[in-house]
Amino acid sequence: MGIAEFFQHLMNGLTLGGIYALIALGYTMVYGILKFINFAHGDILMAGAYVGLFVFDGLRGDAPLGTWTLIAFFLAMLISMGFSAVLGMTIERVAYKPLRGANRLAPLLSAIGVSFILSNSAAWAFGTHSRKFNYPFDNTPVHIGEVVITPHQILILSVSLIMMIILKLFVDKTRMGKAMRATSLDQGTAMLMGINVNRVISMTFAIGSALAAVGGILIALDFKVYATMGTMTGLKAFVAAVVGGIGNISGAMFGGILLGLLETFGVAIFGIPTGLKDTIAFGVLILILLIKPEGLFGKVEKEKV
Amino acid sequence: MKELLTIDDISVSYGNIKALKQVSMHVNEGDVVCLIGANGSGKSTLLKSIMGQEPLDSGSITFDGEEICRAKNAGAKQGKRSKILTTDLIAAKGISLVPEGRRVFADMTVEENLDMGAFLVRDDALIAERKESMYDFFPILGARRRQKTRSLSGGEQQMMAIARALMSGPRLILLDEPGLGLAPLVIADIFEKIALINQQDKVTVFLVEQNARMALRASSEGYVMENGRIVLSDASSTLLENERVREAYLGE
Amino acid sequence: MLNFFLLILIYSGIYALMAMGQNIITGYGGMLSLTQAGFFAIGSYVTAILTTQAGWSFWATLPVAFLVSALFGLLIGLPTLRLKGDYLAIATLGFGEIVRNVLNNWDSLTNGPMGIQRIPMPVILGFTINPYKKYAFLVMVIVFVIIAYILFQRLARSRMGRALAAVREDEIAAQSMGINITKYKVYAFILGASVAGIAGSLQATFTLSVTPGTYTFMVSVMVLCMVVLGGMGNFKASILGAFIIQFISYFPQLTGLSSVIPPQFKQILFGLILVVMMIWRPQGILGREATRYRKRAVTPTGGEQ
Amino acid sequence: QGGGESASPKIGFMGPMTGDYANYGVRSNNSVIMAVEQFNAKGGFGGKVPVVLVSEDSEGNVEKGLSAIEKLSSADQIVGMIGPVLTGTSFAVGERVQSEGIVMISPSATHADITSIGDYVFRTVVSDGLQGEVAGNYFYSELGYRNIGVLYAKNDYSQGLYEGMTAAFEAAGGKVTIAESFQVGDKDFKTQLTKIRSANPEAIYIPNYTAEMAQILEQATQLGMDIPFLSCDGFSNPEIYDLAGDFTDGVIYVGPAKVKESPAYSDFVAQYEAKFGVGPDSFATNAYDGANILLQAMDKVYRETGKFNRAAIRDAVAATKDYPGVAGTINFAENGDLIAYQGLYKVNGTTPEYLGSYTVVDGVLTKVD
Amino acid sequence: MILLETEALTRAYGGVVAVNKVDFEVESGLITGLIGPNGAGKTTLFNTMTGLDTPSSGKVWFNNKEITGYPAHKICRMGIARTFQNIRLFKELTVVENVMIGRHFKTGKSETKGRFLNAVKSYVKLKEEEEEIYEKALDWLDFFDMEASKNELAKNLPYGKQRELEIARALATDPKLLFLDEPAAGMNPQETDHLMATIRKIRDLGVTVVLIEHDMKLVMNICDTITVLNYGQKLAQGTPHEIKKNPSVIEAYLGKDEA
Ligand SMILES: Nc1ncnc2c1ncn2[C@@H]1O[C@H](COP(=O)(O)OP(=O)(O)OP(=O)(O)O)[C@@H](O)[C@H]1O
Ligand SMILES: Nc1ncnc2c1ncn2[C@@H]1O[C@H](COP(=O)(O)OP(=O)(O)OP(=O)(O)O)[C@@H](O)[C@H]1O
Ligand SMILES: [Mg+2]
Ligand SMILES: [Mg+2]
Repeated sequence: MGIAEFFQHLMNGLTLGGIYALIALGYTMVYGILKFINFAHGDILMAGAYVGLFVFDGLRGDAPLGTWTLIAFFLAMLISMGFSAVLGMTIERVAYKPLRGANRLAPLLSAIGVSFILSNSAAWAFGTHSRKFNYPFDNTPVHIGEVVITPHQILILSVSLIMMIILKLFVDKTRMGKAMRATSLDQGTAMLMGINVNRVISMTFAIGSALAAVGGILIALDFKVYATMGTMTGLKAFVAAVVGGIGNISGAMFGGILLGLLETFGVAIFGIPTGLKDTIAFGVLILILLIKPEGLFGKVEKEKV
Repeated sequence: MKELLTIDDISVSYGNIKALKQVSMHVNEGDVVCLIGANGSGKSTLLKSIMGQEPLDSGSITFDGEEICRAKNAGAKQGKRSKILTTDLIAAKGISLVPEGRRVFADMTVEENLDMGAFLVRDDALIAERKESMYDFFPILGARRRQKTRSLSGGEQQMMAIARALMSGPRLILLDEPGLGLAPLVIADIFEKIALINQQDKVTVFLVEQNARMALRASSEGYVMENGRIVLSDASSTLLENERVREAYLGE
Repeated sequence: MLNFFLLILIYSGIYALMAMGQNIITGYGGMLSLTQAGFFAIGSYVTAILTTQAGWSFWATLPVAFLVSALFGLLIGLPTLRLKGDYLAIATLGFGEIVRNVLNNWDSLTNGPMGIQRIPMPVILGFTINPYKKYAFLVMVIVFVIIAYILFQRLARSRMGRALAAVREDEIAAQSMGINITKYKVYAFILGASVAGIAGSLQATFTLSVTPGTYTFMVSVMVLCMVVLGGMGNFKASILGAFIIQFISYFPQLTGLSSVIPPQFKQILFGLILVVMMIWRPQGILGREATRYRKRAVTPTGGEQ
Repeated sequence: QGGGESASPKIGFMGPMTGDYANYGVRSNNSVIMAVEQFNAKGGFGGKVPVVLVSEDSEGNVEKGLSAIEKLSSADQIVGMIGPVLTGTSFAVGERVQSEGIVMISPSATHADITSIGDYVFRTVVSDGLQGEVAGNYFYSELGYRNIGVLYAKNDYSQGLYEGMTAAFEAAGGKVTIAESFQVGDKDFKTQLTKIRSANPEAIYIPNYTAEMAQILEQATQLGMDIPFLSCDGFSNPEIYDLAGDFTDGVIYVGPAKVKESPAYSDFVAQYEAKFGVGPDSFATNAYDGANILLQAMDKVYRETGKFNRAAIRDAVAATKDYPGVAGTINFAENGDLIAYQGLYKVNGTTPEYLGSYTVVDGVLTKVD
Repeated sequence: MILLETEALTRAYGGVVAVNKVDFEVESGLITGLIGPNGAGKTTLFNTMTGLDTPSSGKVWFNNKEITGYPAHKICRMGIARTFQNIRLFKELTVVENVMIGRHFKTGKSETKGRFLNAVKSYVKLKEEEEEIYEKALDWLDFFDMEASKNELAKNLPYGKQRELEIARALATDPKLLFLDEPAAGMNPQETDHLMATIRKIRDLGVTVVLIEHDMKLVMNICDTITVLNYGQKLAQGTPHEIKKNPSVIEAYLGKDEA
């Protein structure tokens, strides 16, 4: 492998990883607090992308690329975030809240049900075809030597990085963040501390879903908008989040990037057929878990008896 | 003297087990009141009910003149809207509980646990000050402040649960067997501390304790519970002399 | 109409086998595994390959399918025992995806995405069990379900069941009671895997053709749904759950509704039923099995952590 | 149920209408719906008996495909069907219809062996065999490529085309120097493209579905690749121009041979777009022809016998002669395969330009018109 | 006879040395007390001896056999059973099921092999075996006067009863040596008295008992010998009488009142 090819793979892997990281961050938010796999997260992401697409196209009209498209994009993003936040909170109210005291798997099933409802409603309402989400900016690739990078790739990476930092600050430094951590550890005791657990959970869903919307829109620029867009990417992002360490924000980011790099380099370096790239990626992730059962960023805490 | 906490004729059940049967009692502001009783008599259930953690079948609980818990449909007839405060709102009224089984946030450090105890306090300087006084009182906690609570010894966790409950600066503190798992010296310290916060900080104390002798000595009023009912109540000093109490709870 | 009805019964039976296997892992052992589809696929492909390429009879392939999937159960069970909760779920999910990925790419053995066709029908004592005719096949499937049920039930009601319950409730206490937790977890995985392998064999001779596309992650999810919906820790419930899930998913076709409503509505309906069922009975329809040592729990919340 | 003889006879459609492949199933189903409505508007069989269409979702897998056919055959008692769309499902369903004696016309199952299942299995799409042969030979002899790269999906359709093309191309003397694959559902192909770029082929063959091809073209451009792209009938879906825009410029693809400026075709496209809001892809076009052939055959049998005998209908379908379909003239070979030529197109900006029709005779590429 | 012995047993967590070169001995047939301030390392010592924690260094001998680093289940099978400071019952199982799990590797008569094949073993035999286990479990419940609540879920028992159930479950493994970690915690004086009697009864059954306890009344009354830990190290060892008098124990642990 030439040096240029190496760096190209690196860049490809990083940006694919950036996409996983972007989704994983939202995933880990909800997952970290409620400890259940919100299967519908990918579908909220999809809903956010559709809303973003419609708003953006509506606002943009026929305007050429320029300041207006950027503003329109930004507005579309905000509206979509708001929409997704409300959607996420509503889903929580209706489908998960009644199951809070129940066994761990009941909300998982409910979430699977919600996922079916969302993705198929979208397919029914918006059709089964993919739609293009036009770039609001000039996405002409930049050449650095033989390595090519698009502005969008840089955007994805920087947004996920910024989101990670903001989230981390939020969870570590704010009262709401503290309340979230306490809620995730023990809801009953959190209430004893005066924490309004219902509100915390609603907030968590709102934030997680708004993040999903951001992810959905940014991904849509590259991957188009379609009803099942959240499923596979969402699942992989979730895997990444867990491998990073459940509920760990830096872990989610890192896990996402790692998965991207694995998918790229796993097959690029060893000359393994590209068809097996998932095998390599999942295989390495399993190995990582076996070596570090708490995830990459999880702390080893043996249970004290 | 003002009644801070009034428990009026409450019943609580788990499925078909009646854990509390028409319990009435009160705690006056500024007092230390203790509740003693055998295993399974319903003491913990009573404390949990005060915190709104167990729904009432009947009766109501009033704190500082305001009803905080009421049986679901009681009062509906009188046209009152059935308002039941959730645990977090009850905590916000100034009641804090040292729960049975400690219920520490195992994955948080000692320091973070104390911070959580002060969740309702918005004054950072005050929080810091309270933390320091907790570390003074429980030096071992100070030494372990950056350690995950999970890895503390049982007694250390118990100390932390007490410290955490004090962090919010409550008006009423409910202690469910605070001496559980503590070394004799530490228990003695804790009872001293209880007296101290009661006198200095004017915190009202409601104490559930197996060590009946110490509890009765530390308190001014005492209640005895058997099978979900209050069977005796009197000044603690009188109870200490009570024949039945001596036999059943003081192990004499 | 009858044929279609019988087909649903046959699929229900095949899935019931998988669900019982999942139940021993998840319902009894308390381990969230998401890989029944992987074992199902392994069983199917063993039968498909051996019958079409080596000319074996279906019956001869059965023990091989059993052993090979049991071996994979051991292979995935042993190392992943280090993992807890959702980390285990992710590792097993990854394993399932790897199986599918490998089947799809190992063209020389599995014929890749085309799959394997013309799998012979099972013959017993000169009588061909023709899957087109359904009756005989249904009887065969029922026999398998009954055998599996009896064996599992006896395991569950003996010390093995209790040991698994102990492992599920508290591993540390279980160890201190002299229970080799590793051994029992691996047993659970091997049992769960091998019965899924048998289900795979049956599936292959029933559909007479196998393609990798059948063994998706969704199959594992559906099997999990059957177990949770029926009731964890209850084999009757798994069988019931398998029937219910199959009937729900074929309900629109059974009633002729499917030709009236848009195709997505079928899936939306499924999702809705899942959500409603979970809210209605989070502990599953039958709940955990009542034994002579334990009356059916009457706790109003049905909570079980 | 009333059986096939009395009342309104039923025909079935089966294809993936939910899940990853939903788009292809839904579009083909649309065509069949349209064909049936038009047929009934004209009065139906013998001018008096309308036909009823029952569409079932195969979800793109064998298990659900089999339950769908069971439902269609046992509950609805269909006399013929259009579909399935995907090759994998078609194998299993084909065996089943063959045993039931239900005629099946697939609009899109391209695997060479499908029609060898039996005499009830037909298709209105050319087999991979032919398409691949035309493609391989055309790339070698007309375009003059000697080494090309391939990026295909690990699904039956894409891999079938890749294998067919490679066989022909290498038989002619060329070499596929690099073949990379990806999994269905993947959206990022940069790894594969980067590998292909490093192998430096003269052109890249991308036999895929629309959405993936749009991604590939866009990402190739992002990677600064300016190697020519070659494609397959999947490219004849006009949606590609919405999704990939200018990136389609210069792509050469093998598609159905189009009767030039056929008014029937443009009518069909216009009606389809008006009715469903999206355009038909080539599979949908094939499905439309397939449905009409089936209906015509049933009509013929009904007019002759007053009944809908399945065997008779099969014979009538097999006897189709020079049927003027919207995708061109349709004849079935002995085995049920479509006898057809392949068209070649070159995209100019976002408009395909017709290069002519080809077939392969004794291994030699022959231009038909 | 020395039943169990440790040699310079040490367990360090990073900087914290929870157990520091402890030589601990258990005489067969006696009740040994283990006391010390909170955080002294008592529970950790139990854990390292029962295989739930691995010692950093040092050795453990049981019945003249070195068992250092053995897995917990193996140690249990050799005849050491224990209870936990933070009660660890199988909460969602019934009381009798909890005790039956204690019989996991024993039937009423003998150790059984080939458990995995139970499913295909004779139905009658399986039934018999279950019956034996059940009866034996009931015996132990009877020992604690708990037969009436045999069908309750363990988590619904009052705290004190849970402690007793834990002991019953441990005894069901037929141990030679029983470790009790604060068995009287959460019991009132009367209940503690009752517990004392029970522990003596257990000793009389031939089971050697080691207990950690902060209730000095219990410790001083029933222990034949006491070991005191402080900051992970052995501070003193002796009869209750000696320990009560020991000034360093008074200073570190007992306080003036108790002494
Ligand atoms: N979650 C529950 N479900 C069912 N029964 C319960 C539950 N919690 C407590 N009980 C029962 O309610 C009664 C009162 O229990 P509670 O815990 O209040 O007693 P207590 O006086 O605090 O006892 P202890 O001194 O052991 O802590 C007991 O009989 C107990 O078995
Ligand atoms: N994983 C760990 N990391 C750091 N320190 C630990 C860890 N586990 C235990 N410790 C420390 O080791 C010391 C001994 O704990 P242990 O539980 O053995 O005390 P103990 O004597 O049983 O106390 P108690 O009477 O309170 O139960 C404690 O100070 C505890 O904080
Ligand atoms: Mg209590
Ligand atoms: Mg301890």
